[in-house]
Amino acid sequence: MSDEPTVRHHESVVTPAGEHDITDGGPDMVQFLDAEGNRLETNESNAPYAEIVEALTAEDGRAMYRDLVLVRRVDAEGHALQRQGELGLWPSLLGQEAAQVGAGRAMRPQDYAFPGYREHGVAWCKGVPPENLLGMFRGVNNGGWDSNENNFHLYTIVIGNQMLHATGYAMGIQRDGAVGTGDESRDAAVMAFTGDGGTAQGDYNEALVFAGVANAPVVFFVQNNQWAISEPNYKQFRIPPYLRARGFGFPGVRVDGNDVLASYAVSKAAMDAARAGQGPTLIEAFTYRMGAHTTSDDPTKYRIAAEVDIWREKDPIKRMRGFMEKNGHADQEFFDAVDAEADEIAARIRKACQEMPNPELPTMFDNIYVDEHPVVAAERDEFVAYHASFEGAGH
Amino acid sequence: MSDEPTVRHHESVVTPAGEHDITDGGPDMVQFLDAEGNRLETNESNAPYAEIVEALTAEDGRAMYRDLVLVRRVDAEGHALQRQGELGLWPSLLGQEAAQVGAGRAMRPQDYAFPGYREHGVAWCKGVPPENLLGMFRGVNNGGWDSNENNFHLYTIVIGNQMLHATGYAMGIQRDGAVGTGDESRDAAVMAFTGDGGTAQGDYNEALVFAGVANAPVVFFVQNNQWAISEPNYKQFRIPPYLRARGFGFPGVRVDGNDVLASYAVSKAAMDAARAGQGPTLIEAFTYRMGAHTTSDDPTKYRIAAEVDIWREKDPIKRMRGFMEKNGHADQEFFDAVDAEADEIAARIRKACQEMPNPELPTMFDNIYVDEHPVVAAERDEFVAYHASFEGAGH
Amino acid sequence: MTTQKLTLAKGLNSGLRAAMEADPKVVLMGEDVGKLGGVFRITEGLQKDFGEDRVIDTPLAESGIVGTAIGLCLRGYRPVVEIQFDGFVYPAFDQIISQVSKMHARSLGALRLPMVIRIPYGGGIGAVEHHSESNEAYFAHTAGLRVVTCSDPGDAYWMMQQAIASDDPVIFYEPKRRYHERGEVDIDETAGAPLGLHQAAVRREGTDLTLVTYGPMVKTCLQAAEAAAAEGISLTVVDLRSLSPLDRPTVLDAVKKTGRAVVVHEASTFLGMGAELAALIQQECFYHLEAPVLRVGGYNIPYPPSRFEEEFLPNLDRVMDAVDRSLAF
Amino acid sequence: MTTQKLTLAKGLNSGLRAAMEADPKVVLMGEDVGKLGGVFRITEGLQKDFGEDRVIDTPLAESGIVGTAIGLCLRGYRPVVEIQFDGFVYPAFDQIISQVSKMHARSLGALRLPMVIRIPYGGGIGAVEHHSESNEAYFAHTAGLRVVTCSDPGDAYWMMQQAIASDDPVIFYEPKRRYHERGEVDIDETAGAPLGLHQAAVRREGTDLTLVTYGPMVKTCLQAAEAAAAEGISLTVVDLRSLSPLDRPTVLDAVKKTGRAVVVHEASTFLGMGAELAALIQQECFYHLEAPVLRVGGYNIPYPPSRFEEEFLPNLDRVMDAVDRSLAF
Ligand SMILES: Cc1ncc(C[n+]2csc(CCOP(=O)(O)OP(=O)(O)O)c2C)c(N)n1
Ligand SMILES: Cc1ncc(C[n+]2csc(CCOP(=O)(O)OP(=O)(O)O)c2C)c(N)n1
Ligand SMILES: [Mg+2]
Ligand SMILES: [Mg+2]
Repeated sequence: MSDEPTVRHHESVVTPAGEHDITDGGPDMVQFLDAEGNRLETNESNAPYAEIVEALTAEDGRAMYRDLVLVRRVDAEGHALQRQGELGLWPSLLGQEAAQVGAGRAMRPQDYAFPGYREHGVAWCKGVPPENLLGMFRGVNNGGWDSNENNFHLYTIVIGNQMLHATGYAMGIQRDGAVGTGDESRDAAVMAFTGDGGTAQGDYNEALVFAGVANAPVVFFVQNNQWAISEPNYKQFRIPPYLRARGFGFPGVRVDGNDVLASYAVSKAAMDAARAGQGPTLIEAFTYRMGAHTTSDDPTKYRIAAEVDIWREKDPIKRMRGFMEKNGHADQEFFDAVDAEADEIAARIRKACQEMPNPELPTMFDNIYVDEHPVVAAERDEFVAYHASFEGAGH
Repeated sequence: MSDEPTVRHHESVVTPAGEHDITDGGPDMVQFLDAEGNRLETNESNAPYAEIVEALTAEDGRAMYRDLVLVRRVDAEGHALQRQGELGLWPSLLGQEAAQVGAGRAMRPQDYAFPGYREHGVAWCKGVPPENLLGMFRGVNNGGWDSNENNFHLYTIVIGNQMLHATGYAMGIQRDGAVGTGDESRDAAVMAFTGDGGTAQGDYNEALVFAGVANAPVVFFVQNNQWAISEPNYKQFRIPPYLRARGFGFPGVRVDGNDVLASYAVSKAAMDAARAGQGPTLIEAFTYRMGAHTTSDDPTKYRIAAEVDIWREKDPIKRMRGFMEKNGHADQEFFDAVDAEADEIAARIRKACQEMPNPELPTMFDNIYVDEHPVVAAERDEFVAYHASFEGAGH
Repeated sequence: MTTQKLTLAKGLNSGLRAAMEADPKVVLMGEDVGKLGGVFRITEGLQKDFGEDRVIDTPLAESGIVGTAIGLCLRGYRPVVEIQFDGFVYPAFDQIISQVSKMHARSLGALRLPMVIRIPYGGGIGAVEHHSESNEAYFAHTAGLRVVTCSDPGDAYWMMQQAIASDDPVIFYEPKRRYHERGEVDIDETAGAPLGLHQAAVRREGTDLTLVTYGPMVKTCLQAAEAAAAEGISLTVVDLRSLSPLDRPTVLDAVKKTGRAVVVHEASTFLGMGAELAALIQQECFYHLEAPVLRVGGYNIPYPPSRFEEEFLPNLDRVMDAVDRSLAF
Repeated sequence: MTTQKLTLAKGLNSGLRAAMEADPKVVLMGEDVGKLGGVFRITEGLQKDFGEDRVIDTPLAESGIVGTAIGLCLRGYRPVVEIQFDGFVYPAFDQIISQVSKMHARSLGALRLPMVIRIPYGGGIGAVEHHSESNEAYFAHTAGLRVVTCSDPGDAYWMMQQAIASDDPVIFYEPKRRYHERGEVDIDETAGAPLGLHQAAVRREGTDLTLVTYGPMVKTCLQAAEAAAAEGISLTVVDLRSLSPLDRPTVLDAVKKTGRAVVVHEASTFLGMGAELAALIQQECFYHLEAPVLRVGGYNIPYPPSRFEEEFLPNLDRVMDAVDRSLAF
């Protein structure tokens, strides 16, 4: 990692809004592939991670590429299903595939992920069937998977909340003695996801405090996609998110979020360190939200097309494909096969969505409490009786 | 200010509890007087503030010394009044006089202070009659002064809350065009006070975010007295409070909180910068809580006497007096006069406290709302009628 | 009388605009309130016209928003804070309960916090979790706050201006499922607002039973009254408008006339506004009541996924069912 | 029967110790809970005996405490969180409302949060602002939470263990002004707790009127019953113990027998527990009631400075006054 920028005393460090370059991650950013997929030289920023990237095989690269393509297709299908009225809402990850796949692949099965609401790519890497993500956006449930099956927590919508859950979970790992034992299948760590906007929340910062004090095995992974709905970076912070860690006493790294190799390498290094008992790391993945905030949003109100065009050039899939082609890591057959697989998955998701049954009404009273609760029980009974009274009444 | 300590990536930076030296502020700490009152050489840390200290006259020094002594006496009287049952509680500032007087004297009348609950010394410097502080500890009110009279806000007990109020107030100053005009009587800034424990709160960190983004004229003044009730520094943060600012993009300085010259100089520089439009500064005053957390606390449960002994050697008053004596800035007559004045003030406070009337009961319904509120009005009327019904009834 | 046909959303927007024009100390704050005009476009066009200093896109932190708004009040400003959705007010709860509600009392009247906290609330819009809650009881229980809600474009327009003019802090609930309902609004400034901020309105007068309601449920209750009339049942509908303080005389008079009352709201019934109203009515109308006060509300479960909401929320059928039960008592 | 004479504080401490001994997954968290044993010494000696990993002195941030406790639950722990004083729970409100109360439902039953949040509450101890509040209504209104409170050392001991054993999150209110009251506690483990966590207790049976109360006011109400008896008035005193869920049968049976009811609590009455109880009682006991249900509580103002608290809080006189008014109705 490069030297930390100096903040000098009693000189204004405010960067006027216009000077925030939201298309260039600067020299601190860890990057291995340029926009065309050329492998960059080793430099001060990426050097600490070069070994990890070197160790990747062509097979690894193909697996990553496949993830990128499939995840994008899952996302596109979610978007389409919303447009067709099958879902109420869809938050697209378009543009952030590499950030998420890099992070997701750096986790071992025993590692736990705490996502926000846009981490479809991380879910994919952790093995959550993408169909399961649809329920909450279709309104049939508030989270349709058992977190413990894949060690992927439910989506958290209230910005910042999950950062503390992740930290607490990591404190639990410590208490279980599952840190620093050197046993690869035992040592575990946690990854916590939020966005650039999320870094303003009290909960986020308290998580940095608690994790720092406990030296907890948790990696904070901030996807800086440049926008928090309509608010650009300079309305959320004065210096980039990766520098926040400096205020809390543990490492912070900015990585090119559109470079899957870089995202993977930086995430792996951080997770390895966490599992080894070296404590937390903050990772900022510098990336871009190519689509609207969600399907409810209209970004033409607040951002210019030229900005999106610049970022389109940095596309994570194009970049990885370029790298593979240049190095002969895959042939046309492979790329076609991945595309075909994507079609299949899209069809599967679509079918699963369309066939998803409406929940039985009285189930809304289920699982409010573990143990029977008289108020809920009474209301469920009344509800059932009330609805039964309509039956056959043609009401 | 010295170079910022380097936090290296993927090396554990955790400092084991035992290594937190809570008696030595380290090389970054700005200091002008040693424990005996000898003027220190200019060094990297104090150099930026040397000019401010040089500009101080012997008269200034005497005024500061007087403040230190009077403030300590006010505090001692508060403590004694609690012990005698006149107050329900007293949070002592013993040991923190220099931190507070330095900060307090760096404010101009138009600057606004947002205290916690221990800032009796800042109140003093802002001109709040110390008698007025007693009401809330006697239980006759929840804040017995008009904040706008001396630009000293009410004490805030909920840790962290006031940091945001201060930031918002500073945003108001900006909107009033009272920053950076160069008009000494117009430009204003805000000082916000909290403790080492307070730095963990979400509100505190959100204040750093908002202040940074707005480039607001606010100085965060953290008195690190080493303890948050029974919890030592290492349970609240991993690296010292002054370094927190590095994560938010504005300057952070550690100052010797027992050296009134240093506290004044660092505060003045920060406030001057804020008024000039250069934005926020975070100051950590490294000091020590010589007494219990409050009169309700029993520190023997959690800290050792030896630690207190070390800090007694660093006493802020002894130090300033040593400096003045060594430099012939004051004679015995002066010191005696200050002590006599302290006696007078103590007597005045004691008298004011003992004579403080119990509030009229129905006034508890006053000022709940600005405009008449039917529920409150009805309850007040009922209350008055109910109590009238006892009159003469010997109830 | 100068009337305009406006949506409820536009009524709020126009009310904000009028308040900003009238007083340069009025500032708007919140997430995305600037260029975007808020996710519901309530502040649309205002940043363009009043500038970034008066329409402030804040960082994403609700405690920070309300906390800095307090500071702005102390400096003489009148901030109107937007909470993006009902379920996101909780990070600001501490500032609201510990500071906003108590500052005037704590300062023995020296300090004022003329702040409005706008909360789009309630369900029925098919949204994901945390976007459909009715949490008014928390604030109505809190002394030192005023809590109001509008149910039509006219109230939206006038009550917003009254809330901003109030020297006390006001929690202003906006029934988000009614944002797009239209109505005639009398915007005659010389005539002023038709009702005070804390007055209830009798929206329909009847003889058999009084529906007491507010916000999004006013429309539902008026529909129920219509349906009931077709069956020969005559309902009064009281739109509370103010939840704290309650306009007790209007409520109690209405119930005394009908002898029966049903309270309707979206919030869970246990300790919801209906609890206070039932407690109040039984106390003040004991001998007038021919049946117990009944409550129709959301069930006592967290707001369910949206596929359940039609049956979770009080609807025409459930209101009518309660009316029938009361009349049959 | 093995009895010990304990203070309420010691009952809690012993209950915590028993739970920690029984289950290694039980951990305590909070500010100053370690060496100091908490500002009220409820956790005294526990860090010494169970170590720093099980009795965790946390950083000073309540949202952080509850938020990390959630994470610990998800990893299989059973955290018992101490909030230092009632007025400091609000920074954690968001985590409690948005997460703690909803996680089980959100996960369709897959996840559990067996967490206890201990809150020393109420006034009468001459404290400064924020240290005397009764904010139980906020949590009782929140579906997904259980809310209980103890009134004597025996309940302190047993209810604490039951709350920790509960697989649902429990808000546990401790009546701080009664911490030092003593009583005989049956600590016979084989016999187990005398009552379920959510059962109300009839502390005294009478014929004329039922006082419904909980926590610190139980003692006050028992004193009132004593005083009333001297005047020939026979009062039932119901100690609710559980505020959510309410033990409806016990409350309603008691009121049906006496025909009159007064609810007593320290919290402000507007939307306080008394509102729910009055609403419930008038609904379920309509034809049994000879007078409206009356409420005696703190006035509807922020908790006042301590010199006022004797008159702000319900005391013997105010309870008796309400009893007289009910009987005279
Ligand atoms: C506490 C809270 N406040 C407000 C919102 C509404 N909201 C949803 S997403 C969002 C912006 C998030 O931006 P960022 O953290 O950058 O994540 P991104 O959506 O860009 O991935 C906001 C304000 C929320 N979900 N939670
Ligand atoms: C939100 C909140 N939580 C808990 C408390 C209880 N409390 C009062 S002072 C204190 C410790 C504060 O420590 P620090 O910030 O270091 O300030 P100091 O008292 O040392 O000046 C605590 C936990 C509080 N006042 N507010
Ligand atoms: Mg973003
Ligand atoms: Mg301290």
